Order: sequence, then C-alpha cells, then structure tokens
Amino acid sequence: MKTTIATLAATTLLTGMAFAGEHGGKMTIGITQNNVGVDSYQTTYEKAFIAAAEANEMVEAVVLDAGGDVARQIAQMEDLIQQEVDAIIIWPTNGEAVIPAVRKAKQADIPVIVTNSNIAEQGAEFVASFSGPDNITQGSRSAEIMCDKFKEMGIDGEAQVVHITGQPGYTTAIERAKGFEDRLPEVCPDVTVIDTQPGDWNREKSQKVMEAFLVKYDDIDGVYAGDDNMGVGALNAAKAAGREGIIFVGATNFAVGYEAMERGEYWGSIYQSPVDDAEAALQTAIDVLEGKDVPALNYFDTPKITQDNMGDFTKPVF
Amino acid sequence: MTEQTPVLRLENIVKTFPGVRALDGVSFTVLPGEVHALMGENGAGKSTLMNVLGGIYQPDEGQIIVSEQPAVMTSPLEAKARGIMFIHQELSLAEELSVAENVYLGELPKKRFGLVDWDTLYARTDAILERLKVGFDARTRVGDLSIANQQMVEIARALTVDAKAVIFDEPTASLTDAEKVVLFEVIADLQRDGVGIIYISHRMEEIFKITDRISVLRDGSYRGTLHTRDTDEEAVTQLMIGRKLDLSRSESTHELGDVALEVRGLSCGHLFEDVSFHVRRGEVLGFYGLVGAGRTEIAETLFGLRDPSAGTILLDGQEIRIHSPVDAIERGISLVPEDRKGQGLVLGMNCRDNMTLPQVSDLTAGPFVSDGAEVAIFDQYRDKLDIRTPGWRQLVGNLSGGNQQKIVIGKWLSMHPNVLIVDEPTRGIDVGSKSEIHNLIRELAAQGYAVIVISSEMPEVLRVSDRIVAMYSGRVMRTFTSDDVTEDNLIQAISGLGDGAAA
Amino acid sequence: MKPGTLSTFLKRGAIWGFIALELIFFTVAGEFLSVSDKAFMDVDNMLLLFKQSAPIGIIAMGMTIIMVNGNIDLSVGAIYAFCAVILLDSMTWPIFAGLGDAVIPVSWILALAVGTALGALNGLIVWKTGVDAFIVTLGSMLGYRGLVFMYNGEQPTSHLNWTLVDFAEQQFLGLHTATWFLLIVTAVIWFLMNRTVHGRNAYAIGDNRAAAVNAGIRVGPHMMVNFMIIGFLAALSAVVFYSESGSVNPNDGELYELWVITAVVLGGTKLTGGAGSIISTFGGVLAIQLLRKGLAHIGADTETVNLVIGLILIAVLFLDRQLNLKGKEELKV
Amino acid sequence: MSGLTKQNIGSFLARQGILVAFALFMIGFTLANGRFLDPDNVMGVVRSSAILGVMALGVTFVVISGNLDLSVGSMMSFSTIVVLDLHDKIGPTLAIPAMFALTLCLGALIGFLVGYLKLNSLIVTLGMLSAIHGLTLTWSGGKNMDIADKEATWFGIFGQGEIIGIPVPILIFALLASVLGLILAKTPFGRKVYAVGGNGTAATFSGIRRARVVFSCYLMSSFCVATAGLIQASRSMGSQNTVGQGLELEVLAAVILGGASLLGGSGTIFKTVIGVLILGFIQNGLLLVGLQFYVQYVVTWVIIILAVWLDIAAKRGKLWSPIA
Repeated sequence: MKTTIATLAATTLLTGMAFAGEHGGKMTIGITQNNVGVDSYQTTYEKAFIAAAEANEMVEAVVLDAGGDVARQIAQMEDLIQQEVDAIIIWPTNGEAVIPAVRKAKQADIPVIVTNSNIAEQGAEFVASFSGPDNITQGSRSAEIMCDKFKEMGIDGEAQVVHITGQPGYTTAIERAKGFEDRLPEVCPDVTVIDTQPGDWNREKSQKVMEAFLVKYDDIDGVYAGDDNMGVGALNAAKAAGREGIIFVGATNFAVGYEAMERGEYWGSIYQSPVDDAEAALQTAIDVLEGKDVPALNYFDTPKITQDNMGDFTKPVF
Repeated sequence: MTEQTPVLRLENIVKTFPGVRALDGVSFTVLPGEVHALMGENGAGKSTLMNVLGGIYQPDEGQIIVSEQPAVMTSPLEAKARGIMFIHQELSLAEELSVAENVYLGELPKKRFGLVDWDTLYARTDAILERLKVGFDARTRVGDLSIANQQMVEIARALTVDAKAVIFDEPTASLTDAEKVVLFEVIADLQRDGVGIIYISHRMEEIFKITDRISVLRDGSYRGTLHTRDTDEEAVTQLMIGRKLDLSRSESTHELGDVALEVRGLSCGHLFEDVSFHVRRGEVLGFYGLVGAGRTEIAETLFGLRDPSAGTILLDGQEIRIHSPVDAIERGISLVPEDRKGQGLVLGMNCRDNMTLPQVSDLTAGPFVSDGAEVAIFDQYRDKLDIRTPGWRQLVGNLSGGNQQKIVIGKWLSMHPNVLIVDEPTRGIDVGSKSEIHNLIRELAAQGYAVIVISSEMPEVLRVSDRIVAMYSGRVMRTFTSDDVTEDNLIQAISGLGDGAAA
Repeated sequence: MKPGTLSTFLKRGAIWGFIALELIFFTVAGEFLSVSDKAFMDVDNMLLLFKQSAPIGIIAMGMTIIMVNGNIDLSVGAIYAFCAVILLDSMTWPIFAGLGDAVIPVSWILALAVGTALGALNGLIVWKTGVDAFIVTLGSMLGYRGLVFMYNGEQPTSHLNWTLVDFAEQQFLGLHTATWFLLIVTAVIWFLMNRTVHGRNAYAIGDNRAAAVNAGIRVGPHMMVNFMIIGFLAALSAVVFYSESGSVNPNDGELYELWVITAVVLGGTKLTGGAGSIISTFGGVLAIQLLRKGLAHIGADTETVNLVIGLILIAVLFLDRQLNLKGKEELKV
Repeated sequence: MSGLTKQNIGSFLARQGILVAFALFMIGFTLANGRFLDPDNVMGVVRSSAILGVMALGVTFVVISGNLDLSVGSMMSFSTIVVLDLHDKIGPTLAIPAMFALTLCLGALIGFLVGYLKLNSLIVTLGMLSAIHGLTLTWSGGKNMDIADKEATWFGIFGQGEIIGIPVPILIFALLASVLGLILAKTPFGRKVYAVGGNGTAATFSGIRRARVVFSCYLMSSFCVATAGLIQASRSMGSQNTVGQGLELEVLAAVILGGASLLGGSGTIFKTVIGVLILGFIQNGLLLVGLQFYVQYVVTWVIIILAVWLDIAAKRGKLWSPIA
C-alpha cells in the first residue's frame, strides 16, 4: 500500500504540472479510520477508499489509521489540520471524544465528513455531513427479519432470543443493539430477549458466549449477533452442540454469513458493502468541497438479506 | 577493664524459629575500646545474633542493653540511632550511586522539603575517606571501584556517626594486605575513641592479631569468653567445634604421575598475561595472589568461560582448544567455582539433582532420567564426602556452607575429571568443615587426580599445595615448591616484589 | 574508566541520536512520499509532537520511578480509563449541580485522588503481601478494567464541557496546555529523582534492595509512595486528555502500559532497576510519537507501523547490549 | 530441622488453598445454576479452554526457564491466518506442516534473540507482539481468512471432531500435556530447564548450554502456539487477524495461577493445567449465573493475587511480607 501511495504521489507530481498555477484545482482529502486490520470490513473499506481516490485525478488522499485508540485519532486530526488538507473524513473511535477535534477542524475552515458511524449530537454543528449506514435502522431491520421468520414458523408467541453484541463501547455496537431491542417488542411483543453478552466482533469470543448460552438455556429460538462474523461463531457453537432449528440473524453481511445462508444454516442479515461505504464517504467529501448541497445525514441504503432474497445480492468480497 | 561501663550488653537472648532454637540464652558484653571477636562455626548463630542486634529479628527472650539503657531494636535505623553500626560481609552497596550516597545510605542529609544537602554530604564523606586514606573521592560512582575499594566504602559507613559499637562481619574477605593494614588502623582509631568493636571472622591470624577478647558460640548457645592474650588457636577451635582439629599439613607420600595439564604463555586481554605452568597427576598446585591478580580468570579460561587471546593449553600433551564448559567437561576438566551460591549450585533444586546436573543427559533409561542411577551416584558421594543431609530431596539452599561445598565437589568428582580446579574451596566455611575439605583435597591428589587450588588464604595454600604459583597483577611471579616456600617470600611474590619479577 | 566514557556517552546520547535520525529520515522521505506540501519539521508540527506525546509521556515519568525502583506497573492503562470515567461522570453528579463551572477543579481533584488511591492499593498489596509487582499489577490491570466496565456498563461515559475544552485547547507561549503539563511533570519528577532523598532512595532500592533495608530505608512505604505517584500521574494524564475530548470508552487506555514501558526502556532505564534517567525517558516518549507521526506522514500503513515499531524496539535493545559489551575476554555466562 | 514438617504442612495447605477456593467456586456456581456440573458443560469448558491451555503448556516451559513470552497471542493469530490461507492454496496436507514450519521460525527467532543474544525477554516478546501482528496483517492484507468450501475438507477434525465421544481439542490438549509434562518432569532436558531458570550461571558452570535450552523453550512455545492456531482455525474454519489478541496475558495468568514463579525455576505442567481449568470454569460459571463478563476480570484479579500470595506466604512461613 505504501507503493500505491508512492505511485499516487508520483502521478500527482506529473499531473501536478498540468494543474500548475491553478490553485485549488486539486483536492487533498485526509481520512482517519477507526481500526484497520481488526476485521475485513475496515480493511476492504480502506482499499476501496484508496482505489476510489486514485481513480479520481482531482483527489489526493492521506490515509491514516487510529488503531482503535482515541488519543491517536485526535492526534491524527490535529496532524491533518496542521497539514492544511482540504477536507477530513473521520471514522470515529468514540462518537463523543472526537467532537472537540472536529470543532478544531471546523475552526480551521476544514469541512469534516463523518463516515460509517456517526458522532454524538453535540458535534452535529461542526460536521459538514455524515455518510454511512443507519445502524439504528439496521438494528430495527434485523429485529423485523427475525420477527417475520418467527411469524412464518408460528412461534412468535413464545420465542426466546439471545443477543450477542459487538465490542463494548463502539458506537456501531451500541446503535445496532438499541435499534434491535427497541424494535423487537414493537413487532413481536411476545418474543423475549433472554440474555445479552458482548462478542467483541470476534468469532471465537462469540462462539464461547454461545456455548455458555446453550448450556444455560434449553430453549433458544433465535440469535441476533451484531455482525455476521459473530453470528457465524454462534452458529458454529450450535452446530457443535447439535442444536438445530435456531434462527440466526446478523448484520453487515460477511462472506462467511452469505455462505452459511447458502447452506441454509443462517437465516438473514443486513447487506452492507464497505465499498459503497467508502465511495459514499469520498463522494460526500467531494460534493462538500465543490459546494454542492449535501444532506446532513447521508445514509446509504443497507437492505435486508435473507435466504429468500439472497439471489439478488452478489457474494460479499470480505 | 571490668570497672568500665559496657557499651553493649546482651543478656540471655533467645530466638526461636519454627522448630529451631537458633539462639539459646546468649549473653556477652562489649566494653568501650575493646575489640571483641565473635566466633563460631557457620550455623552457630552468629548471623541470627547480629540480626537481633540490628533490629531485623525480635528476640523472644532477653535484653539488649546499650550504655546501660535497655533498648528495643525495631529496625536497622533504630540500631543506628543508638550508635550500633554494622559492616556487612556481603557487599551491600548500590553500584549506580556515588560513594557519598552509599556511605550515607538511608540517612542522606536533608534540607527543607526533603531535598538532599549535597554540599554537606560530599564534605562529610570526603572527610571520612581522608581518614581511610583511599584514592577516590565522594563523587565517584561505586560501580567504578574495585571490590576492595567497595569494601572500604562499606567500612566508611561505620565512621558516619559517633558509634558506640561497630560490628565488622568478615571485613577482610576481599582486602589486600595493604588495605588490611589501613583497616586495622581504623579499628585501632575507633578503639582509642572508646568505641566497642565486635569482630566476626574465621581467620585466626587476624583474630589473634587485633582482638582483646573472644566469645564463642556453638549450636546457638554461648560457650564462653576467652582473653586473647591467654589463649591459642587450638583452645578457641576446641571451644568452637567441641573437639580437637588436626591442623598439620599432610605430607604427600604418594608418587606423582605424568603431567596432566600444561599451559604455555596463556593470556586473556589484560586480565592475565603470559601465564605458564603445569600440574601432574597426584599433585596439588596452589595459586596464591591478591583478589584481582587473575587467578580466577585463569580457571575460567581453562573451563571455557573466557576466550584466551594468546597461548596454548595442553592436556596429556595434546594441544586443545576449549570454547565452552561443555568442551572442558568433555575433556575432563572440572571447576569448583569461587561463588558457591551464585555459580556452583541451583539453590532451589534438591541435593541429588544438583550433584548429577553435569551428567544428567547420560543418566537415562530410555528417554527419561534414570532415578536409580542418580540416587546411586548421590549415595556414593554422600558417603564418600560425608555430606550431612536428611536425604537427597532436601533443597540445597537449606544446607550449611560446608555441606553445600561438598555437594559441588561431589558433583565434579562424580564426573571423574582429569583435572580438578577448586577456586576458594573454603570461602565462608567454618573451621571444622574447612579442615575436612583440606583433607579431602589431599586425599584426591593421593588418588591420582591433578588438582589446582586457588586461594586467598595463605594457611590454606601452604597446607594443601605441593607447589604454589604466586601471581601478581595478571602475571606469574614465581612458582614455589613446598620446600622453598616461606610466608615471607610468598608475600613478597604476590606483592610484586620478590625475585620472580622477570617471569 | 576511560574506555567506558565513550560508551557511556553513546548510551546516554543514544536516544537523542535516534530522534535526530528519525527527523532526518522522515524529512527526506516525506519529500518523496508525503502528499502534504508541509515539511515534516514544520514548527507547528513539532509543537503538536509535544502535545501528542503528553498522554503517554506523563505516565512514562511515573513508570521511570517505578522501574528504577525495580518494579513494574501494568495497570496504568486501566487506572487511566477509570480516572477518566470519574472525571467525566462526576461533573454530572447531583451533589455538584450548584457549582456551575466550578465543578471542573472539583472533578479534577476527585479523579486525581482516585488515581492515587488505585496506585496506593497496588503499592499496599506489593508491600504487605510481598507478591511481585508484575503479578500484582497484571491482576489489577484486569481488576481495574473490570471496575471501569462495572461503573457504566459497556457504554461510553461522556460529558462535554466547552469551558474545559477551551482551557485544554489553550496555547500559552505557543505551547498547548497538554504540553505544559508534560513539561512540568517532567521537571518535577526530574527534580524528585535527582534532588530529593526520596528519589535517591528510589535508585538505592532498585540497585540493591538488601542494602537499602539494612541501611534502614523503609522499602515498603517507599514503594507504595511510588505506586501512588504513578497512579496520580496516570490520573493526571487522563485529566489532561479527557478534559479536551470529553468522552471515554471503557476500553480506552488498553495497551498504554506497553507503550509506556517501551518508551521508558527506549530511554535506557534498566529493567532490573537501579538505573534510569527522566530526561532519557522524555527522549523515549518523543521518539515513539515521532515514529508514529513520521510513519503516518510518509503514508506507511498499519501493518508496516506495527512491524517497524516492534523491530525497532528489539534493535534498540540489541544496540544497548552491544554498547555494554566489555570485549572478547568477557565471561561467557 | 524439625520445623520442616510444619512448614511443609503449611505450604501444602496453602497450595491446597487454591484448590479449596476453586472447589468453593464450583459448589457456588453449581448451586446458582444446576447445569454447571452437567457433563456437557464441563466438556464444553474443557474444550474451549483447550486453545488457551495448549498455549499455556508452552509458556510454562518459557516461564520455568526464567523468561516471559508475551508474543503468543499475536503468534497464534499468525498461525491461524496462515493455515487458513494456505488451506485453500495448497491443501490441508501441505498447509499444516507449512504453518508449523513458519510458526517455529518465529519461535526460533525469539529463541535466538533471548537465548543466544541474551536480550531481555519481556522487551523482545513485546516487540515481537507488535511485529508479528504487522506480519499477519501483511499476510492477510487485513482481511478475514475463510476456507471457501467448508464441507469438502477434513480440516475440521482438529477443532470439531470427536473420537470416542471426546472432542479432539481436548484429546490434543491432554496428549500434549502428558507428553510435555513427561518431558519437563522426567527428561534430562526438563531438568536443564529447571536448572537454567533456577540459576542460569550455575547451569552454565555445570556445562549446560543455557542458550540452547532457552532457545528450545521458545521453540516448544511456538510449537504449542501453532497447535493452538490449528485447533482455532479448524474449529471456526475462518478467522480474523486479531483472533489471539490479548491471549498472552490470559495465558500468563493461567501459568501464574498454576504456581509457576516468574523468577523461573519452579512450576509444573500439571499445575498449569489446573490454572487453565480454574480460569475456564470461572469464566463459564460467571456466564452461567448471568454475571457480566467484566465481573470475571475482577474475580480473576482477586484470585491471582490470593493464589500467589498464599503460595509465597507458605514458603516464607508468614502471611505478611517482612518488608519494613
């Protein structure tokens, strides 16, 4: 990737000749990502972002990774401000802690675009736009998928569900959990969530959690996992214990989830492409810089995917 | 003298540890201006007594009386505050700190807000160093000093306060003769100032040179006090071990064999240069010299722990190169190192495992260590060397110094070496075990081993060696035979005087 | 002594040489690899360097004392997070409701007190039980982290107070508030270690504990004070950082102990205790932040950063050992 | 010496104290949730502890030899990712030995740095923790690794298979524990490990090649890590790059709970296994009684301190430290 950027810099030098004198002709856009390498969604996002920026000769990208550390992310915001980039895209490690840093960018007249998971409300006034999935809606949709399936099976009067959440403290995890838990009683009032434990976005952790659930509860009808990675972990546990007939619903459809759906073991998920996510973020930034009118909340659509309609979607690349 | 008020009186001190009565009613008195030797075999209770005096242990019964005031020693600081100073045997210095900070360790002079008063600190320390006639100043980093000089720093601590009593615990272990003279002057100075001195040492010649009275402990109980003038070594020894000792040199009556090991022009940097000697089977070759003369380094080089920069080593006439202890052991060279606890033994391991460590790879039945073979070896050498231990499962750390040393010697004897090197065989070992080990070394030679003994104690080298190599500053000054050696010419040789300077 | 002087100089100066090397490398490499027009050695960038070094740097000063003392503290990251939670949460406590912005110093003091208390608990356990500090703090690293989670579940704790943020973003004489705290802490701890009896005793205890005990230094309370100091500094670091950011995730500060120890070791503090310098630790902290900043500047990606930082740590350790070799005749053990 | 028996009894009691506390926990959990001692659950706990356990076996060697290994978590991620990636490229028969070879190379590198170059193990393995993570990310490009066709491979046997009703991970753990336990307790090599950890200088002076022993310990550790990675990969047939993150400290906690001294020279494989099981049952028990995962952190904290404290107290014959 270093070479990619090196080539990028080199082509920039060449193309820079053509633009010489034309101040502001090229846009420098900095991005600070949450934690690349922690899962393939983020990695694919980073690659897609670099590819999209490279494809657009008007754009130079500075790509940074906060490694999940708020302090490092704030430092990267400061660095980007100091380097006088034209716009900053941030994937927040903490939806509130980065607000002052975002305000600093705003004060330096650098528009900030939040990507993937939004920052808290107090920060809204400093942000040019948010681009990403609506995690609360995703949570609600997962609840609907599960409820619909229970109704189809005729067990919506007594079904019991366990819930495996993402890494504690992450906005995405919190929002999805909230969306799910608020929506489920609305659509299926008689379904109960009997237990909730975090799976840390980690398949192995999720598998352990599910193993304990299986011992503790004889009757589990459904599992909601904050993403497919954890969902598949839970599925593995159920398979190992020989428990059948459990409805698994996840979010962020990973390739493993898609395959499990193909095999008929996993019921449904939310289709969310990191490529769409990355491209939407870059496009929003470009639109902002070009002075276009951009909505404050720029959600890209993340549809429901189940065994019934999966034919409409291509298999995720991550 | 009896009219004087004692500076320190111990009355009927009893200290028990779970199951052990370490001190059983010990009483003795130190008068101002006297040097009072405290003697006893290792394990007789000297260290426990000193720890009680120093406030590290609380006695179960009895009293400590300082200048006729009953004192309860709650901490080392308390002891210090009452004018009782300790000079410890094992160096207790912080190497990264300056001499001054070490001398005043634990009570650096303070200004306001806990700040160190450096001016006062350095001035006071320099004044003390002046008295000790040492060649370094208060600002020197202790780690940069020689061992002997570090010992002098330790001694300087005693002079920081107006001490009523100073306890010297084996202070001369690493001092040169010249430094010993300074130390004895310091002690004499303190004596003149009316300070009472407790002097702990195993070295009889020092005891008889500088002390006034000798108190003896055995098995935790007090055995009596003798006036140095009116007694002799034999009487003291008898009091200490409860029997007579054979201190005579056992003459070799056996025939010497071939040359087992020969060294020609061996050098290792500046540690030692151009060293040549040989040792025959059945012979004990002694190495005598001051600490730092390069004796231990020669042993380490022969054992493959250092790479020589020049010279050749011949074993049974064959030139060999030794790159590691493994090489040395394969060729039948064994080393009983000087630092028993640091280099000789794994203290947390049991007696048997320590003894069989170098050959454990060969004592196998299938892939596993053969229990039977190991125990057989242990039993054989326990009997041969008269090692006193409850059983092979006993951790070596729980044994007395003498028995520990025998484990190390047994470890190497069981390897059936061609050449056995013994470095400081009796350091820190009490009189009784000392003579046992001396006799053992003579017996080994008689059985045909080639033995090299390195020692800093002249009586020891004189007693066990057939020939003595005298070293000074990394060079061999002269090689004596048992016929031409005298105390005088030996001292001259190791001080760089003597006629061997050209060697 | 003479042959040692050069190596001593090299050793003492090594970290600064390393920093110079980093600066040169990133400046030159930045010319070719960075998309930014700004030079790496820009004044503002260097000022940011100090500011960004503060969270790790403040704790590293405490860790230097602890390590000079011959101990280690793995729980600093958890203490840091816990104090941040206290700081931000206490601002909304009903009992302080009437205080207005005057709640700020109260919350600060509260957070610092809690940090000191957590450090004291570590110290007390080390002192009274005699269990090795590595194990004690390995345990409390888990335990304190558990307390953080128990406090507010898995939710972040937030309270954005703009007065506080404005204060934290202040620049006095061109330096950020965080930088000032870092510099003051460095100065105070340097003074403590080099000029006070407590500091000199810290070296003595780490160097030769038995000697210190014999000399009557009360080793137990001394170590406990040091654990209180590092607890206080971990809290101070949290106060400085979270005053500006206003929200803490329960897993914040994870791995900080490793970064802090890395900085202290880069600065040449001996792991066995007895030797170490505050100024060199400061250099170690700067070196790490510079490395992170520089690698980002030239566009290195996550995997390269991990790889480079890991290898540099080992390389520094290796160099340090080579400088300390006494030559061929050294004893081979 | 008559105090010896008394001390031995004290030490015995203190050691059993850990087991007593463990037993109390088990009883408490069982009362709180009757399923706790359910054979399925017990089997489940042991199975999920197997990965941690296998790693702890190797680390026990390293710790007894007087060193630390903080890189095992990161290295386990590496093994898992590598074997999964190679599985689809060269097939499981070749992928497994290739992964073992690569992991052993990493172990050999650490062993070389710590053993032969005599660098401090804490810092070396800390550095390797970060460096190996970078290596893993480079290998995978940061992506999750998954076996494409999970039905068509026999690779799942190591993590999911059962032989005579016992899950294969448990069998691997038991087999490895027995073999390594014998090596440590009964072979000359094991004896040398204790000697090197107990007093490295004395070991050298006894003709033991200290560097080689340390090197071998790290090699063993990396072998165990590779085995753990294999079980992990086989169990979930796919993995993230961070699968082993943080495991190094759990492993260390288990080894310490088992009573190995960080100073080296003491500890046994059997005790480490006990330590692993204690951690596993606590984790599982808390989950079963419905306590949040973080309560487990606090409980582990208390247990570690108590366990080590009691052990030390028994050795010195006094509850409180004599430090002034």
